[in-house]
Amino acid sequence: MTSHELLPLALLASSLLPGLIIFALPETWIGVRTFLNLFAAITKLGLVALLLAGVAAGEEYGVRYAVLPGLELVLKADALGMMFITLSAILWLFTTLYAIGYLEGAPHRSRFFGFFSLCVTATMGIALAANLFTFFIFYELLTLSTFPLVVHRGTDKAMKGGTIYLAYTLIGGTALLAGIVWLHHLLGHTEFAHAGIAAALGPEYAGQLKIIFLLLIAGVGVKAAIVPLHGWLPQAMVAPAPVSALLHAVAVVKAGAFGIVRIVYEVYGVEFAQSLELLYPLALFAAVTILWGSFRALFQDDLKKRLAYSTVSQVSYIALGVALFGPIGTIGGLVHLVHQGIMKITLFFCAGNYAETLGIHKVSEMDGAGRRMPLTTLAFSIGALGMMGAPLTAGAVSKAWLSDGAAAAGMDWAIWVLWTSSLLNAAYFLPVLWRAWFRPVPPAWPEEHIARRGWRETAWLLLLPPLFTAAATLAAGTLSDSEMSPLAWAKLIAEREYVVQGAP
Amino acid sequence: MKRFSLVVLVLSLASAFVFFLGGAMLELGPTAVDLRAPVAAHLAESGVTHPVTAVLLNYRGYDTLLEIAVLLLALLAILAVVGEAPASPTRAAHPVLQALARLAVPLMVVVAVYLLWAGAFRPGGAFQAGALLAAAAVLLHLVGLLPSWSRPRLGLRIGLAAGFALFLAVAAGLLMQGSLLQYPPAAAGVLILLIESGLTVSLALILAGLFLFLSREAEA
Amino acid sequence: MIEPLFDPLVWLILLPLAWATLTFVLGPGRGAWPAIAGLTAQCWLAFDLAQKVGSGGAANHVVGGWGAPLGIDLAVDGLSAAMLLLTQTVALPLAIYARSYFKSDDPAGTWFWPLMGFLIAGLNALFVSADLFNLYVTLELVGLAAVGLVAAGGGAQQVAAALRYLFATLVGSGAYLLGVALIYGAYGTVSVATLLPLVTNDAPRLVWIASGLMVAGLMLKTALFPFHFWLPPAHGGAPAPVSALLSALVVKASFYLILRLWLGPLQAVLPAFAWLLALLGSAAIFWGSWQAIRAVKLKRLIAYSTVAQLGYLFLIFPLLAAHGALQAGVMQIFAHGLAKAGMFAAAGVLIKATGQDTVAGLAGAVERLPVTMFAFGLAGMTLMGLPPSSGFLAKWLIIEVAQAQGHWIIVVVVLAGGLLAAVYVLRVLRQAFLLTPASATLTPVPRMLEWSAFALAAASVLLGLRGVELMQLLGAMA
Amino acid sequence: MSTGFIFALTGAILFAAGLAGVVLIGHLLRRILAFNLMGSGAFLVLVGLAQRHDVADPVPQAMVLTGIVVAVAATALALALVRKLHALSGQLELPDDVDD
Repeated sequence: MTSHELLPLALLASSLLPGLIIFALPETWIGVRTFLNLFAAITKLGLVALLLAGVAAGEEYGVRYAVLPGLELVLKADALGMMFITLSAILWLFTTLYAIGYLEGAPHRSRFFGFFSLCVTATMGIALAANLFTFFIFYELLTLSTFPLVVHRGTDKAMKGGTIYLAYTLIGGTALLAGIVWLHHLLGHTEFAHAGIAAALGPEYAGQLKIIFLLLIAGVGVKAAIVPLHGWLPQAMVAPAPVSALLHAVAVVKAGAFGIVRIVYEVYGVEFAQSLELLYPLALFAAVTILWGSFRALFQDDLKKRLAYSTVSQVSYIALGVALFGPIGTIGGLVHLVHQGIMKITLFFCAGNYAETLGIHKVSEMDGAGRRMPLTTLAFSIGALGMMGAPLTAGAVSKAWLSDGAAAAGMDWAIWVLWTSSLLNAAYFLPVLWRAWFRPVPPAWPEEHIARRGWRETAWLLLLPPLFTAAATLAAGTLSDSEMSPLAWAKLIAEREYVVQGAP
Repeated sequence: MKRFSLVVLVLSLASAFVFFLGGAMLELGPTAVDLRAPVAAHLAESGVTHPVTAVLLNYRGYDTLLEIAVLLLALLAILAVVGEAPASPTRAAHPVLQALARLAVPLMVVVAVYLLWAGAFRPGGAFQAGALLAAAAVLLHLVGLLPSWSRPRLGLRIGLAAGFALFLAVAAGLLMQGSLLQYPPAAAGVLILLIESGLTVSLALILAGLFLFLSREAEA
Repeated sequence: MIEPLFDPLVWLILLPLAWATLTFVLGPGRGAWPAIAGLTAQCWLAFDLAQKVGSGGAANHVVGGWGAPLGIDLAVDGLSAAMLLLTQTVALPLAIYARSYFKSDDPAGTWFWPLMGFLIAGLNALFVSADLFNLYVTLELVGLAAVGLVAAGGGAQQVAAALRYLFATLVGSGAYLLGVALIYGAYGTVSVATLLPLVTNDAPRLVWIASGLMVAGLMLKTALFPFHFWLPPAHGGAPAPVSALLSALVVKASFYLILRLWLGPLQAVLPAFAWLLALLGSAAIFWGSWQAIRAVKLKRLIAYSTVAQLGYLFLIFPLLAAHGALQAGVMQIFAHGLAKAGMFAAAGVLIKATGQDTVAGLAGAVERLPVTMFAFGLAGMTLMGLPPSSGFLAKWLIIEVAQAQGHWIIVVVVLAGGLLAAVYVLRVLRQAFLLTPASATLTPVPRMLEWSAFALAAASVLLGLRGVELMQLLGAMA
Repeated sequence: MSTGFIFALTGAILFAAGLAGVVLIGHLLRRILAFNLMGSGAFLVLVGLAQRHDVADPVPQAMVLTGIVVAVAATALALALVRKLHALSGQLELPDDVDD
């Protein structure tokens, strides 16, 4: 086995093996577990760096393995996958740090971190998958490994949220499977390729391909929380904060969005999808989701639910970018995949901090929180402003490219959608900020768990991750022209997608 | 009413079944394969002269091997079902009955030995002999001369299993001839008699056991 | 050419018969080690045989040296080698499990080892027999051993379940036997190989009746809807190792025989019944799943799940003409065999440890018995057909074959069945993830119980990552 | 119509009657008898049909002998179970199957 085959496998193993070991660890071996968690996360980052350098230089990393005759598991590290992998690996490190602080003294940590590692492994697999079959395997593994995390608290409410989550995702998975098998039957394989593979079939298959597209997008659309398939996401908010952060910023919703990207670009091919008139309805659904999510967020008093509806809305920016025919929209969609991840995880970290430190769960309890927890609230503000698309933040970059993409594709109505969404974002985030910074401190917090010690308004493991990701939000916004920025990488991907096809 | 319609339904289905089956039987012509000729042709090599015994213990001896396994298994299953029960006292029957039984049993044993020996050339064989011996045991039990059996002790277990074990060992040993239960024609007669003798003892014990292990619980 | 003295095919029958007899002589409750040693050797033999069949193709063993139709032939091809492999690999971990499960004073375990030996011998003999009447004897061997195992040491409920099962299995083999009698009447032979060229499309009416009787009898023994009534009490009421053996292996034996007749001597006749069987299979999936969703007791739930999962097997019949359907069926047999054995084993641990036999009594099981619940979850994954389990491969294969032939209805049934399975599996998991109630007690259980359940469940998932060899083995068909 | 055929037809009738009995009769001992009727029917068909034209064929006769032993074994087990059920519950009919 060459190193080019080994590296993708090592990337999976770097979270799978520690995860399996952690399952077996006794609850009280805190030191060993923490060491394993961090060692794994850092090893993974090292592997990601190696792969990134290689992929940028045009190296090919991949491995195949036959499960059944004619049915192969194929892993490949390409530019698009690496984007998702890098995002996941970095945020995994932060979320792990955060979770160690968050769960201090809580029961069942071995189970938690074990499944947590499995989630990350599944996410890596989704990014590395080089055909729909492999994609589906990791996609369903992700569903399964997140369920124990959602119901981690073991309460009736947690069970309800977990059950709804599974009901949506398993039904979605069934649709996805039907589509994949159908396509596999027609083509004999489902391997991703830059120009797409579906175009190889003659025009007489157009009808079937449309139905398959619907099945596939419905399947991944559940995880991407496209309206009307979004109902599970607000319910899954019963999970502990690190899980919400991971679910909403990195693993689950992004897996769905990433699936949309793969299906449109590398299964159908963006031109072929356009010729089948599939992109316009997709854009329409994305637009409806963007508006509906933002609208619903307005009325949520529960902070995490408000963030959840915000996620519903924001993830569809990616779908919208994909559906805008042309490289500029593509770049906007892809870069938002990263940017939304960084911003949303910041917000969830902060929401977790409010709850863990002061017992604040609701927007109406936020009064004066900024004075008691200025650093957390600063990070929260940066994330929220980024979501609105304020200048200097990562959100501004995404929105600019998406708007330009909409204009270039001749879909001017999409620009209006984006603007309306920004206004709605402001309408549901600004009151929160206003309460936190400008309302007086109440006589008592709902439930103060952690006392202030000097500049440390809460445990430092809870404080540092949001500060880092908030800084990253600003960096991605201000340094977007640098060669190392997500934007530069998104451009590279778009170049590869469109150059191969010789389109615009 | 419901019950009545069920009865009518089942009975009419059964009649229809017989009707169709009988009709279909009448349509049959001669069979494509006729085994009577090969059975007779190989009789000399089979070690016995009675064709049914040849089929039972040689041509299709493997069926018989498994059949004995089924019988031993049934006894085992019964032991597992009835479980432990205290040994029950035996009721003595009328002296005349007892005296009759004492007379009959030796006769039955003699007839059993004859049946075993006769199996090679006319109807008879281990199963018939064993059944007769078992009947003798049941008779003795009924007149109060043989107690019911409780948990089988080692000696009885060996006796129950020995016939089957012997058959199995011979079958396996004959693998050296080329395949399972492939008797060399010269030794076939002796080997079959050996197996049949072993089987007679074990079959008698098993069949008696089917009765004697069961009977104790009713008395208890 | 296989050296006859060491022909694994024959030893796979002789060895379990030998250790069954030995453990009987050893006496009540004894014999775990001879059984485990014998099964270990059988595992090796089954692998050896599978390898030989895979490379050298189908093989025969002419019992008695006479040859069919006068004598009885044993025949092994890819399908039977696969079944033998499954039987030995499921039975060995279950034997290890049973050794820890039955305490020395447990009346249910008194004669467990010889009964299990005869059961395994009967199964192995059934898989390789090429003679319709000999198959009847093996069917009875399997059936009586299974009934004995269900009834052993049980109370009134369990004895009643065993009786119900006994009547079902006897009527089933009775119908099969009448079919065999009619076939003998029509052709003068019951040898599979001899019958193969004789039975044609224009066979006499009697042969059609015979085929119907044989298949109906075997359906009853396989507990295909609506003949499933006997299965839930029998499988749900027996001790856990017995339930596992029965659900994983015994019901598969009669299914295997239907498949054998279908692909072999009755191939000209049976396809006429294809859609009827598929229809009943679909009904089994829906009815079994629905009953599992409603079941109160944990083992009842699992037993109804068996009814449902057996339904999938019957969906392959309308597809058998095309390549891939047999593969799908065998993959499902393996998936369900391993997963259901693991699941019943896990349920046995849960019931032993918590003292509760209802689904509702499982609250807190994840906290207190994590290994067992993990095993249950993995087995559940296979039953739901989620990747990367073998159940997923089975689902994939059957959907693909059905799609290729345009039988959309089968695709829909399979996908819906997967979702229903998710409902009843999650019913259990959801309950187990709840916090432990204060009143709960926990009896310690031997670790070997937990880990043998885990090994079976894990195997059902891992097979999903390596199905190539199994599929290649099926390429070696007679 | 040969004697063999008459045997076979009788066998068919016995089988059908036995099957109807197993389905309809609740009393367990009678049900066991009904099952034995079924078995005997099948044996008669096996032997009768094979000799429908002329002299006897030893192969089905041997098969029937095997079959009889198997039937004896099955009957013994069934009787043991019925007695056990009777000892435990005092019933000679199967109770309803309940999941509680």
